[in-house]
Amino acid sequence: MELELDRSTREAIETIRGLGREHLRPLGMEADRLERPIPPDHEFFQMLVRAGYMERGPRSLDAAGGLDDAAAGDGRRTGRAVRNVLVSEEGAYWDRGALVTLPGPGLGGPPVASMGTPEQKARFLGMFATRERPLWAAFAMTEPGAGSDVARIQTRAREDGDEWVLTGQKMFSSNSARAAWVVVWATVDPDAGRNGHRAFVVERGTPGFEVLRVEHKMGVRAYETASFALDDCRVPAANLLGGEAYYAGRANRGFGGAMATFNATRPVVAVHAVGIARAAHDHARDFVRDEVPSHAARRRRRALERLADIRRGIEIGRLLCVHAAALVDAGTPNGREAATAKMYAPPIARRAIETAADILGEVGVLRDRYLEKLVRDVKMLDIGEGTQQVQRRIVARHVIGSDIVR
Amino acid sequence: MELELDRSTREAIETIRGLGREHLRPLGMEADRLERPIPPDHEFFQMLVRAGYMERGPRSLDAAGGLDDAAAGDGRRTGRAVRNVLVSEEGAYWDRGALVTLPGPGLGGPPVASMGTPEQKARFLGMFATRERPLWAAFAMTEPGAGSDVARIQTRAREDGDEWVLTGQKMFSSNSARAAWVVVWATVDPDAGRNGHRAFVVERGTPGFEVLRVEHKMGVRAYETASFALDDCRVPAANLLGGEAYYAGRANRGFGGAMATFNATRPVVAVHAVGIARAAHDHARDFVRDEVPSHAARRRRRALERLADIRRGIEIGRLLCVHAAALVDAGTPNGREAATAKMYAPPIARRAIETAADILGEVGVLRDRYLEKLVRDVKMLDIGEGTQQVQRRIVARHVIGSDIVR
Amino acid sequence: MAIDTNLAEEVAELEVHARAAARDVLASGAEGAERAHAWSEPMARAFAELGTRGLWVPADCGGDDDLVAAVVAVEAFATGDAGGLLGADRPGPAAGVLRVLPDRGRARALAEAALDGGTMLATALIDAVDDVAAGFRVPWAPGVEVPHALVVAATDGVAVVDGGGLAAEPASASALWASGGVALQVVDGDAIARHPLDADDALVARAVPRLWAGAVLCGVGQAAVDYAVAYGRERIVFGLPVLGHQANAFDVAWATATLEAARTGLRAAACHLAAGRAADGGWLATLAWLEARDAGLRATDLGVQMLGGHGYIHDHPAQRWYREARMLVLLFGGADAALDDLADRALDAPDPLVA
Amino acid sequence: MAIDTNLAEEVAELEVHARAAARDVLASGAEGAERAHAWSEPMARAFAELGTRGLWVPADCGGDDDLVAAVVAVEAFATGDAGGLLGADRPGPAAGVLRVLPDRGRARALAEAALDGGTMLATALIDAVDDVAAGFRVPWAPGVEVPHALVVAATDGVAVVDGGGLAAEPASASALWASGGVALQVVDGDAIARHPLDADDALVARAVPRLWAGAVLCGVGQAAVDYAVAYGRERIVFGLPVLGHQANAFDVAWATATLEAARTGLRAAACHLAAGRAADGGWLATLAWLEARDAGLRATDLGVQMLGGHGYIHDHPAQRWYREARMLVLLFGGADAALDDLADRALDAPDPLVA
Repeated sequence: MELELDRSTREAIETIRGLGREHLRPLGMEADRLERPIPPDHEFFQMLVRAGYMERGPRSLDAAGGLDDAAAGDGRRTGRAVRNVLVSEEGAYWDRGALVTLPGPGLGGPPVASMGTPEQKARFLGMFATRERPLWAAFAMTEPGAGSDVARIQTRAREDGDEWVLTGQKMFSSNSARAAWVVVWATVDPDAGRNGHRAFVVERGTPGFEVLRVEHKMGVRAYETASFALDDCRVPAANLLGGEAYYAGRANRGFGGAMATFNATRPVVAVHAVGIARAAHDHARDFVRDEVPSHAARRRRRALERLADIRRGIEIGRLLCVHAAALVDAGTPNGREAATAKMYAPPIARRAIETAADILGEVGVLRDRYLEKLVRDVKMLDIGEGTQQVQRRIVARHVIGSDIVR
Repeated sequence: MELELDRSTREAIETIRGLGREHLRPLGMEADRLERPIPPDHEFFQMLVRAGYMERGPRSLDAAGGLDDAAAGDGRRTGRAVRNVLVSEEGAYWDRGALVTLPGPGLGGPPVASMGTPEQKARFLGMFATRERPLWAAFAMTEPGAGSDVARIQTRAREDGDEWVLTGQKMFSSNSARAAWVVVWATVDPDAGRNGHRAFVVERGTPGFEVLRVEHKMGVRAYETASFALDDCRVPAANLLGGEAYYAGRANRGFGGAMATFNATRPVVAVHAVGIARAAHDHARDFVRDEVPSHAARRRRRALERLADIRRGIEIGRLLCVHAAALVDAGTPNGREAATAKMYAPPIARRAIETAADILGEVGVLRDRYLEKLVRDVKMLDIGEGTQQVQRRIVARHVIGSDIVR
Repeated sequence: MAIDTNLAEEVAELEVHARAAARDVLASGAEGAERAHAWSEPMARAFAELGTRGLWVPADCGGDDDLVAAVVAVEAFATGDAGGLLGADRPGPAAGVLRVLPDRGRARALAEAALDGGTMLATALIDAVDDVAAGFRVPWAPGVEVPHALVVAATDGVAVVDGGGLAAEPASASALWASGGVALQVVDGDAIARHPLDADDALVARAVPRLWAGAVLCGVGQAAVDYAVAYGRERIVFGLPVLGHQANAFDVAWATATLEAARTGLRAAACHLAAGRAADGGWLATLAWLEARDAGLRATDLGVQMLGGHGYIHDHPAQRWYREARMLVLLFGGADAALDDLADRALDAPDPLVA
Repeated sequence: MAIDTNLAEEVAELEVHARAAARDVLASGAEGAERAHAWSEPMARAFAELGTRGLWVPADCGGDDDLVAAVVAVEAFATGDAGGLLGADRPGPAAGVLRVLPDRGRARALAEAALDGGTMLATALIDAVDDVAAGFRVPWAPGVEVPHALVVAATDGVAVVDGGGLAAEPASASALWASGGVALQVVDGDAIARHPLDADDALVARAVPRLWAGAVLCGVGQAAVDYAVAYGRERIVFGLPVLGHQANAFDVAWATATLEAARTGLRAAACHLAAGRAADGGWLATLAWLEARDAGLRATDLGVQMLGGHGYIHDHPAQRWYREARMLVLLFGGADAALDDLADRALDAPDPLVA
């Protein structure tokens, strides 16, 4: 056990910090005010790509697992998964909505990195090793009729010669309207449940892929959350993630691939909640330091205790996320720990931000939109990437047994 | 809506207060220390009976509903159920364990009052209108294999001529080892579920009724919680509560009678938690007033805020109990409200007492056994007379619908 | 004299009517009102027709003086739309000051102006009545026009501040827009009147706004739970309706119980205040306000959570209730002022039902 | 330099061994030890054989100086029996003072006396080191014999108090009896040594007892959850195992998560302290202690609740864990001292992983 930041991790955090201060927060505030995502042709994205951000940093090629496995932790330096957690927290600290707009494979990366054939990795992840233009990828599981119950997806995949024909509808998919490709989860047999699951890479411009709408969200508005239809959408057999061989082995291989992806991404999404809470903490701390007069001794003391309470959720929550990622770096199964982090951090973060609002009071909160925006932003994290209820179910199955907990 | 104590309710509270200060608390402390119930031949009980306590006060004939309905609320004076709640809180304030030892029909009373024939009421409740000797009654539903799931009781009732033959085992029945009679719930057909339920009054000395043991409880030790066996225990047909006619009407009549009993008794049991919490509050308040020095301004202020927090649980919890009882007095169904009070008050009271312990700190708590005893006592209330989980299920079925919540 | 928490028949009827208006008129107009920063004419009319504003006002100010009914009604309306209530329900929160203002003639004049609807009273809670001169800020003054007068409730008295010449500036609220959305910065607090009061009476002036906001929180929370129940009975997940899953059903049960707890406390506090038991009512109203804050936050969080991603988007009202609750809890000094008032009294707080 | 929360291999092995000793020896002896007010000889031997006491002790005092391993081990033992640990695990909580005592010779002597087992160190937390003279009280001194010396951790320094002539009086604990069950009343605090320290070092002396008690709470809580899981898999209610009911299963999941949260925080704090990062470790240990208090209370309440009435009687250990947790949370200044330490630092608390 070691808890000392190495230079490269520290630098990675400082890089995103500079970006966050200068761009993510102002862009996030603007998007919130305008109630629309940062447009994909925004100059910010061009600047990022030229500076090489699509290769490193959160949501980048590197965060997805890169093209090789060289960066895994070896006990002497911080592993890639842990570093990604810490860097992601810093990004979310500045603006979680804007963070998610960062070009790169994003949530589309992990399934390709973990399930994809070498050719698929080279083709779909390799494209992000460019400084030409911003690219995004996306991940699409949720459907109008299948949220938490992912086994219940209805999007059909039908083999037709050298192609697969996809039909169905996906929703709540981040960046999917601007994505170069989307990992789409479909079923070859709805009656087979999770056994029938297959993942496909659907490329931008494929006929039959149609964006239906971008959702009007309560918060984290800087990134687009979109619905799209697949209408006899034909993808080449080469876009079946992992190839036929991947699914031919044991049962539930496709579903298992999705779950493995979640185990990798949940600590990152969970730590976003920590980052938002830390932003609220710092805002409230500055308020106490600068604006609660020292003659108001009782209120000041109560505020200090509340600040400590907020910090407790932040620091413990972060450690759970770090630990879930450290297991990834060590190659140890982390299903329970990833779900634990994702179960714990978002509600604790929400309460922390509500406490920060109590510190500022009505006058402090209403002076700018900042804290009330965080209250709205944070709620997303208890829903996306598996709700609170989904995480509890996972942990319960680990602790009690999947024979008892259905 | 009216919230002003009338003279007779105030007097009833003051009476139990005097009794509590002088007897209930010292006896409760002693029983806790000795780890055994107050013996039934204790002089205290003789004194009580001579003074007429078996007719009035908590757990008395009056509390059970009396022999007539004259005392129901009419909007101009406090109804019997509300008065019983307030008086019961006061009793539990002094000692919940000792309170439950008070002679009278106790929890055996409500089913006889609500389900019994006029003859049964006269016979089984009427006996408590005496100043000769202490008498108790009891209620027995729980079995080794059926706790919350009362529909699952296995005690068999078989008709044999003019008698019913009872066979089975009951546990966690308060005062049953000293009771003049016990209301025993049994089934005429275990496969019929709740449809087969019948209630019998089993009198002391009936052959086949055998006390198995008195439980060693963590708290509330002043009263006995006993297990007993029914071994071909024959009771006359006249002891079938309500008579055959009662069960001949609609289905689930016996089970329904048990549930109706719970609706009447739950606000009383719930308010016991409030009483215990109030005792903890007053103990902590006195500590703050007398022993937290005024120069320890920060700790004192924090303690005052904690006292207020404790009071919040006490006062709101009490009001929920009062309201559930006020519905009884008004003749309005109170299933949801009784379960709400019983769901809310015990856990809030437990946390209130834990907060009181924080106020006193290790030194204060260890000085006497008092507060740590309350911590143990209060936990019983989240279990007995329907656990937290049972209450949530009842409320959920009311709010969501019994078609959805099984 | 009796203890009886059942509502009087006419109050129970009022609740039914207000709930009907909330369901039939306010709820459907709520989204539009939020965008328009004002209630539509039918919403304002539906509210006015029930004539509940006078319930807050003492009899000697020309009101109907029934605080229990007032609390019941405002909660019922809030299940339809809370956004416009701060503007519409005048004098509402300000009625606490009206009850205790020593100058009864002024109290009557203020009440009449408020009831006429042509002007309003904003309410601020500050620490000491002498601090009025130092300036303070009143959030969410409903309507863009500057109010005729502000009433101020301090721990040691009340004040009335001239509304003329006050600066109104846009507020950055995330909710309750249908009440207008401006804040008033009171720079030098030109007090028309300033009255020291004993602690009990001063608390009454602070307690009534808590009753008002607590009842609105209960209404918003109840609306969120009701909507989640309707949704969760239909939506299927893992082979069962959402609320067929026990953990969700139990969460709904607990949220319902805590709303009931807050509601019961608020009504009882109103009953004490209405009967002139200032200390009992002020203390309990402040406890119940804290309970309502927690219950409202919990219920509206549940309201989003039970809908999953759908709860987070503007297709459903769950997100609005979530936002509204998080603004409402900050009103009238939020938790801080309440904790201060309670801690000041904790060593000898009243306990009316204990005798 | 790296961030890696995985336990070193030898620490993970130690955890396995300590858990085995807890399961095989301590758990079965716990009830008897509570009645006897002392661990049985096999229990004491099983504990001693793993040789974990030296882990708490700084190297220059002759110890093995591995706080992470120490915290891991004490939690593992506590899953078997917490009752006797305060007596057996010497110097345990007192090790914080040993780490920062400026007089290293005295620190070494104290540590050696404690490790010999012939005497022990009791630990008290007080506000100011000069208050030693005013007298204080140390609860639960293990064993009836009066300790050789008491170490005292104040916000501004540490002190060592002569144990000779101290009055021992019976304590009224409801748990942890296997550690003895007496309290020491220190009337006039005859300080052998009194050292002012800077705030960071002073906090270390207060943080180590929090690590110790926090880890014991996690162990007790985990034992309660494990027992409830075993019971709840078998016991049938409403046609399903108790834990087949989703609300119960979810409560277990949450209790497990909060224990994991506390555990992770405690281990990380130990790691900081072991690396000499006093401010980071002291701050995090105090946060994690509050987390452990809440987690321990929740888990042991659940441990009773999942068993229903059976959880409330002495046939099952659930009631013992419930009692133990509620004594453990009060140790070493409980919440109050922790909140004070945290509030004092809240405006510029360290944040080591944020860079």
